[in-house]
Amino acid sequence: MKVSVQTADFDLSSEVKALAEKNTNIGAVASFVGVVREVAMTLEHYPAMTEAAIRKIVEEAKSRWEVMDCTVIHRYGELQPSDQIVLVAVASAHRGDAFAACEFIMDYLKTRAPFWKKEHRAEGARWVEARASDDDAAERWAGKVG
Amino acid sequence: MKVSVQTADFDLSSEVKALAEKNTNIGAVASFVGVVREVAMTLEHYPAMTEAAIRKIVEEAKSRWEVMDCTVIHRYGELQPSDQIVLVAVASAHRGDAFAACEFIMDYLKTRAPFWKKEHRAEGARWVEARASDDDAAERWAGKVG
Amino acid sequence: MKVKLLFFAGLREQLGTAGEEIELPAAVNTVAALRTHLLGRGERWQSALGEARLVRTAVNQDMVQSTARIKAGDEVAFFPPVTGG
Amino acid sequence: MKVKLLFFAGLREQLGTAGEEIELPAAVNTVAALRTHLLGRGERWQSALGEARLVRTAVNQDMVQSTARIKAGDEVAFFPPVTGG
Repeated sequence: MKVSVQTADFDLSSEVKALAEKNTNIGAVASFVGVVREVAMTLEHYPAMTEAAIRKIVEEAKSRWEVMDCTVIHRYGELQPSDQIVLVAVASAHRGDAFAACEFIMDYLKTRAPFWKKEHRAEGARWVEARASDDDAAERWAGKVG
Repeated sequence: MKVSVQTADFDLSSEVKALAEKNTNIGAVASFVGVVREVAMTLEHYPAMTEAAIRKIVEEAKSRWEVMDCTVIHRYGELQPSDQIVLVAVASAHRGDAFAACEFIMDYLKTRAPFWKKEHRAEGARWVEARASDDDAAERWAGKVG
Repeated sequence: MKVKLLFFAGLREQLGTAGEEIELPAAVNTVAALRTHLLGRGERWQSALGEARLVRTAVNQDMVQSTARIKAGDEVAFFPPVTGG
Repeated sequence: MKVKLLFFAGLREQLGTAGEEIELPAAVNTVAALRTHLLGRGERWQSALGEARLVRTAVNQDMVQSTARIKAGDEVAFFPPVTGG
């Protein structure tokens, strides 16, 4: 498992290749990249907690699905429109497990990992508000067994 | 929409970047890469039909979910262990739509796109048999509205 | 009527041909009837296309059920269940 | 007892501080009690941490409910609902 919280950009291909090359049983890599939309932003986080919180989410995913390996990279600091923010890549023998675990990790990152976005709009900076739909997305996993 | 059936390898990063840069409303790109496991293989396809069949699957996904753009690349010919076989990348404003459409396209590719794998094992070459689980995966979408 | 036949993957290898032009009696106007017609060619065809075999069909590059009609000039492809992705 | 307080994002800005060491009465031994205790500091604290505000808490870098206990030496962080990903 690789978890990194960093200011630097990442390269999706290299990360996915690194996963796929580790184990010849890996046949499926599902990945997700979150991208900054129209507005530049600053991402703040809680350094002492962030990586541990992400590792906990990944462990939970591994207990639910057949996950052979997993990479999560989350950036913080100043980001511009169309910059990459987050990468979750999950390798598995089976695509169903790879997809489910990847989406699960993203949903939990959105509600459990200590990041906050501040958008820099023309009319001034403002903190992005959490969306109820993100809580809903995370909660729908609660009753499910993988 | 980009659909390509080709012998050449592809670069996941470039394909996902090309999608994300097209539209500043894109915030989410879900992607899937299928990888050759332990055994080298030859992938045969039905040239006159393949691209049209894939486009039909993508159109079906677009009618079900909010898909802003989509790239599907499927290789054919000789492939070695850990080579990339297939890429499906779906860009959307919302991650839920991106994940669902990406998984839907993969499930339908497995049952509707005219490709056949022949594995080159030590004991001889043999055609891979279709798996009932792939039919099941495609069929579970039948009753669902996105 | 004339139709074009295509065979892929294991079927192509088993039949020893990738396809042919074939002249069909007018009565052979569905995919199922064509498949039965081909079984009359002997053992090799029976073992490749017999009822026990899972065979998929496309007419003019569109996957169809065995009840689908065929008409003059059609391209009819027989192949095993697909295994791409 | 002494605990370490941390504030993040909008809360940090509103309170004008990223954190502090604080000496608490022994009775203030849950997250909820600590939050109430801080409200006593005046208007700025009430508007940032009052009941109307959605506030999340972590004790020793673990997200917890407001009923969670706190003890001497703990690191208690208050922050708005997270918006990463």
